[in-house]
Amino acid sequence: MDTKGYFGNWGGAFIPEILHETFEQLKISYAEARKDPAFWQEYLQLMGSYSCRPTPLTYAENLTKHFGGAKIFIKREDLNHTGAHKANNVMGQGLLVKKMGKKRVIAETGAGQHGVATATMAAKFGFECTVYMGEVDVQRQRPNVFWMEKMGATVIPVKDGSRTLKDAINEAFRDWVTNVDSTHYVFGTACGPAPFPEMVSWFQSIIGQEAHKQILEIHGRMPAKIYACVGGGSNAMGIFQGFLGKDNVELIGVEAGGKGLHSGQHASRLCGNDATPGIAQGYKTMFLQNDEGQMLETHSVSAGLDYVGVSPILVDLWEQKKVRFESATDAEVMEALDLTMKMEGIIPALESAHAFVQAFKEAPKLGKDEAIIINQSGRGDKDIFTIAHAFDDPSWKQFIIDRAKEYDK
Amino acid sequence: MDTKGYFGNWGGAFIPEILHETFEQLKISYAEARKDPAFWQEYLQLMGSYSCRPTPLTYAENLTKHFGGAKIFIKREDLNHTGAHKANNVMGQGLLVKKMGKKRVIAETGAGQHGVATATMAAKFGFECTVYMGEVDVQRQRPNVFWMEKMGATVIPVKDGSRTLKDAINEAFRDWVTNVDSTHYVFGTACGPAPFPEMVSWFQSIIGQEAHKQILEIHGRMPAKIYACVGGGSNAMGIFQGFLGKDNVELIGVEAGGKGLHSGQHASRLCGNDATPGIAQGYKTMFLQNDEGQMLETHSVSAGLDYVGVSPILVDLWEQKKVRFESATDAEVMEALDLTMKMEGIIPALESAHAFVQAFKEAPKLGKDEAIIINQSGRGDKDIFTIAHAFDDPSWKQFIIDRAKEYDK
Amino acid sequence: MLLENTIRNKRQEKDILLMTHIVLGYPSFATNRKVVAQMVENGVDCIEMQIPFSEPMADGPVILKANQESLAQGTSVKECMAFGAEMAAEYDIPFLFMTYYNIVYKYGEERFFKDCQKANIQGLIIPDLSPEMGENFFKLATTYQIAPILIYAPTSTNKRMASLNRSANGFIYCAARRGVTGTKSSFDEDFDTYLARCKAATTLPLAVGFGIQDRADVASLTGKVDMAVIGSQTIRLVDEKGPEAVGPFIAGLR
Amino acid sequence: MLLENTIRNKRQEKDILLMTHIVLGYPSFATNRKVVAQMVENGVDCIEMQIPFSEPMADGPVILKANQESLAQGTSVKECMAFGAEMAAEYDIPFLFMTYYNIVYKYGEERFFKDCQKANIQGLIIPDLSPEMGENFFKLATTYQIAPILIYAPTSTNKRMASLNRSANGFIYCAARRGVTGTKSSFDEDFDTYLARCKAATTLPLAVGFGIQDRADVASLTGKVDMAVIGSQTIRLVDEKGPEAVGPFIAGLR
Ligand SMILES: Cc1ncc(COP(=O)(O)O)c(C=O)c1O
Ligand SMILES: Cc1ncc(COP(=O)(O)O)c(C=O)c1O
Repeated sequence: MDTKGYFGNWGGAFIPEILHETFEQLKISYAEARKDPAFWQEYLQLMGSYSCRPTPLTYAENLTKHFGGAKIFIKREDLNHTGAHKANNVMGQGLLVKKMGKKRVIAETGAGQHGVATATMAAKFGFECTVYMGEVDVQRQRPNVFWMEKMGATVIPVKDGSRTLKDAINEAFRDWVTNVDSTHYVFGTACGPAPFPEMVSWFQSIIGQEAHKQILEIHGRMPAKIYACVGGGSNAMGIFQGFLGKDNVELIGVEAGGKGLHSGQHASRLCGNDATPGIAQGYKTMFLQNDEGQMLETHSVSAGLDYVGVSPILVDLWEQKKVRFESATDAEVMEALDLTMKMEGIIPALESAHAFVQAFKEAPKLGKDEAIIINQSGRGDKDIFTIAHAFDDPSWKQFIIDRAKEYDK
Repeated sequence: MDTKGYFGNWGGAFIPEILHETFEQLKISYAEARKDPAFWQEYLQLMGSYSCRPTPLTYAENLTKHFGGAKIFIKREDLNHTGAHKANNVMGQGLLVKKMGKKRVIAETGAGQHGVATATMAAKFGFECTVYMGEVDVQRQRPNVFWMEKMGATVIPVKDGSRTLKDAINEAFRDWVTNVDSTHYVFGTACGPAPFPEMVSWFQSIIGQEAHKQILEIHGRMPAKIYACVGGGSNAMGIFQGFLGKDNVELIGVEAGGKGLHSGQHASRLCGNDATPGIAQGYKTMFLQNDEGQMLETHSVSAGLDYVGVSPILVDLWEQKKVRFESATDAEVMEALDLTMKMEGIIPALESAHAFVQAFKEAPKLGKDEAIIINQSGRGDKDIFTIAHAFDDPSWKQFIIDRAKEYDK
Repeated sequence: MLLENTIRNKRQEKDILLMTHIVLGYPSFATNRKVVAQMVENGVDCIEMQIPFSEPMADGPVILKANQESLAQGTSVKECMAFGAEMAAEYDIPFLFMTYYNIVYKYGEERFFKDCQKANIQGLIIPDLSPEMGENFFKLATTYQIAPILIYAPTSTNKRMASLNRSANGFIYCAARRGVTGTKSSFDEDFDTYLARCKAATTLPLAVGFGIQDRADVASLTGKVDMAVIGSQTIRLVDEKGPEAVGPFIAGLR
Repeated sequence: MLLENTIRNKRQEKDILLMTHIVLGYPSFATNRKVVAQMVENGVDCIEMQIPFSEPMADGPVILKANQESLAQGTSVKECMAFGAEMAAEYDIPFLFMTYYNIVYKYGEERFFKDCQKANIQGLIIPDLSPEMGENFFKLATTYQIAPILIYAPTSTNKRMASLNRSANGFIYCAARRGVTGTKSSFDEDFDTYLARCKAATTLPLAVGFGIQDRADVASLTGKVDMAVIGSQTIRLVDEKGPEAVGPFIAGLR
């Protein structure tokens, strides 16, 4: 990150003046934390005792045999407390908030995963917590709303715009400019105004650090390829950082191909030709927008990848050809999910399953002595409503209908 | 365990002759495994790379302050793969099945937790898998059924008897006597005919071994008390074994008090006066049964504690006064759950919340320099249907009704 | 010794004996009465009467359901005992009780044996109780001269059979196959090998049960063993056609 | 220089100037036309016209909704430009564009400035673009002589205000409080301290906006600052009572 928050041509901080000072403070606190080895130690300690880091690197023996190529390893972020890598970022920011002396946190959430993680962190740290969530997502992800509320957070359904993630972000910013003195905005991914992309990536780098060490221990040398799904880009940045600059390790980001790259119903920013450079939500990146700069509606089976922008750091790495981007369609995702459950007894989140799709396409082409790592950013059992729905499971539908009859009296 | 499978006056193996030989083989394989340090190493390795053991021991700082007494530590079995301690037992038995060369596993399940764990293990090990589940439980726990099926298991709803856990056990035995050559019955808790109570407890002892080491590291000495919920008794045996025989460590098992010990609607075997010695489901223990030896219907808000029998090893320890038994009512459980979510950002399973109830009652009476450990056997987010229902959450109900409308066309 | 002798004597007269099974209190004691009458009249040699238990682990769907319905109607062990006494007084064939160990245990083992003796019950089949687990039970069986019937299974090793034989009395119940009661068995070569092993292990008479459903099944056992056991099939018959159907069915088996 | 001079000159004649706000294309350009006419006729001194953006991060619910509905009707930047040109040609007061940076960026910065110049637009308010982030933008503003209006906030330090002042032109827009547009502000002691800080940091005229809703609000600013900004309030008025209500409302403010 340069002094203006840029990574190459991307990033920056496009924020209302009212937030200027709070960003200055945040940048200072963040810089101090980064310089202070004790801070990272405290962070590691917290993640080791409250979540279960290091998360394992699991050898997927059955999938490996099935595809007959490279050894497939899965980095198990699904085993984090709250079920996804989101916890890493949130707990890190929690420590920072404590340092800054603020007493209230806010967050946006799409899938609900980041909202649950933030509500959890707030409960743990004793902060007040408000989570903004698009009304459409509130309806889709009621279980997550339930847990957030149970952990003491206030969930505010956002009724503007497309009523999804990007609108929740706007609304969170509106809260922040109003309550800037008391409040920290816990941004959920490696996007937004500087220093968020770098800071979130820093907290997530714990994934890559562990994976680097683990693959050397198990495999004896560097893997050939690393796969991660890319919504905002935080889990991808997290694992990629452990391997960036290592020769012969190829990094592959997988975006939401939705109904196909040519369908107009996807959320692929770097893969495909639908995104163009733009500035919104506080930063410059490749956005899915029309010619006049109005953001488009996106589509993905996974709420967590269904976003118009992408981490400026990843765009920079993409321009530098250090990360390759691919996409996975909704249909491919359901297939990869099915195979992984049946062969390994592991349930990737719909988001994570995107990374599995691409890995499965490429594993057979690699030698048996090579290794690849898939970053399993989260667990899928949180997505029962979406997954059972997507599989069109008749007993599930009947179950819901019966339950509703009980309630609808 | 003596040569007949007894612990004091309890246990044994009351099985049809057709199973005699398979139990002989099982006892031999188990004895070999127990003698072979490499087996336990392989087990540790599996649990470290496929699940995320060691699971952390979390210091619950906010709850500690809230109650103003002993330091409260939580052993985080909820962070296991599949979300509960059940994985420990199941993976261990999986290794044993591999050793014995069998290719098919069966299991009973109540809450669905053990069924999901077994289906997961079967997918991982490449075994065929059938899970028996009371029809009532199939209806209550559809999400778990969905995941079992997705992992390739066949779930058979049991329509006999009370259509709950004990009937699923009977049905699993019927399958076993039919397919005894190919099949291993993965018993889910520290009950059933010998060697199951001891074997399951052995695999679960990983909890106590870790907790012992962890509390010494963090607290510097032994804890004053250990709390665990008791359904069949496997998670309790798991953690207790790390501290049995240590002076000044009191072990407390918490049973399902349901609507109260005097309501007749509970599942308390050792606490309360409703259970008597008996022999069923292959072993001798304290059963909730009538004067003639017919088993009674039990009740608990948590499906996993809702069982007529209890581990013979625990009954023996109870007779020896080495473990104290208490009970927690449904209402107390919901309250403890609520508090734990709000204060620590942790969601105990309904089963586990029973242990929290008793710990919360006793923590304030202990000195601030003392420590207690609560075994959090599982995570509650798997129980959304039960928990949201028990909290009588109106938005949850509306959500289900709306979903049903979508399906009911 | 009583039961074994009775069986040996009867076997002098017939090529194969028949033992039948009823679940007490299902569908009612009144029906039980009618069924037993029909059985005895049509030449059944021995009847096992199951005292229902809420957890009949070794039974298949037909008998399982019968157990549950009987209990749902409130059948008590005391009533079963009285019914047993009544039958044994009325008919001159051996009557046995079949049940699970918890019923005996809760009743009080010694009391159970005493009452069985009074009722003139000649044997007990407890499928979940092995000699190792039932030391006291087997002692009492000797004391009270009530035969503890043991089961051989195709999975039992020769050694195991020999060892069981040491505690057995009356006759040996050979389970025709793996599995629970109620589904058909096939009496093939493997079965013959198994039977040979059974015979080698004991001098007691042999009964074969599990899935014997018709005349052909009985015929294929005739000459090979002493007694064929008809279990679920008569219960099914009573369910479907009433107690009157039992007599002709039994009469047609030999 | 143009805009600053115009404001200074007008200020000679009035105790306080009024700037109003409209969202282009909402509810329609036709209504915009009527509203602007009423505003000008009733003495408004300056009008900021918002080009709608799909992500208006700094705007409150009223303006947010107006942005969305305008876009839903298909409002394009080109139309906004043309409308701006039409107004500037028709009325002799300064017209400004307010929008977010992406609109300018996607249009092409230089092209945007050129077209603004042609349209005789005198200033631009871009709340998400600071001088650090907009080097080229601020250069072009000088080249094309279109004032880049900068915002002071109560959270801005003195140093920050001084630094912003170096890039600002036309006037300084002082946000009356934290938060987004649309809710009422209170002009208390803290506010006076803040205003004093603003004045110390710049020699440019000062406008105050965010939550100014009535005559009393305007009165409390009179004598203290050069211009009061009425934002959401007129949009609400048009929503509720139609464009005709705007004239009397404006007339009653001073
Ligand atoms: C499990 C999971 N994976 C991935 C993502 C995508 O976010 P990111 O690209 O920042 O990792 C999300 C977002 O909600 C998520 O929940
Ligand atoms: C989370 C959890 N805890 C506890 C139990 C009770 O079993 P046990 O007493 O064997 O630990 C269950 C059983 O399903 C469970 O799922």
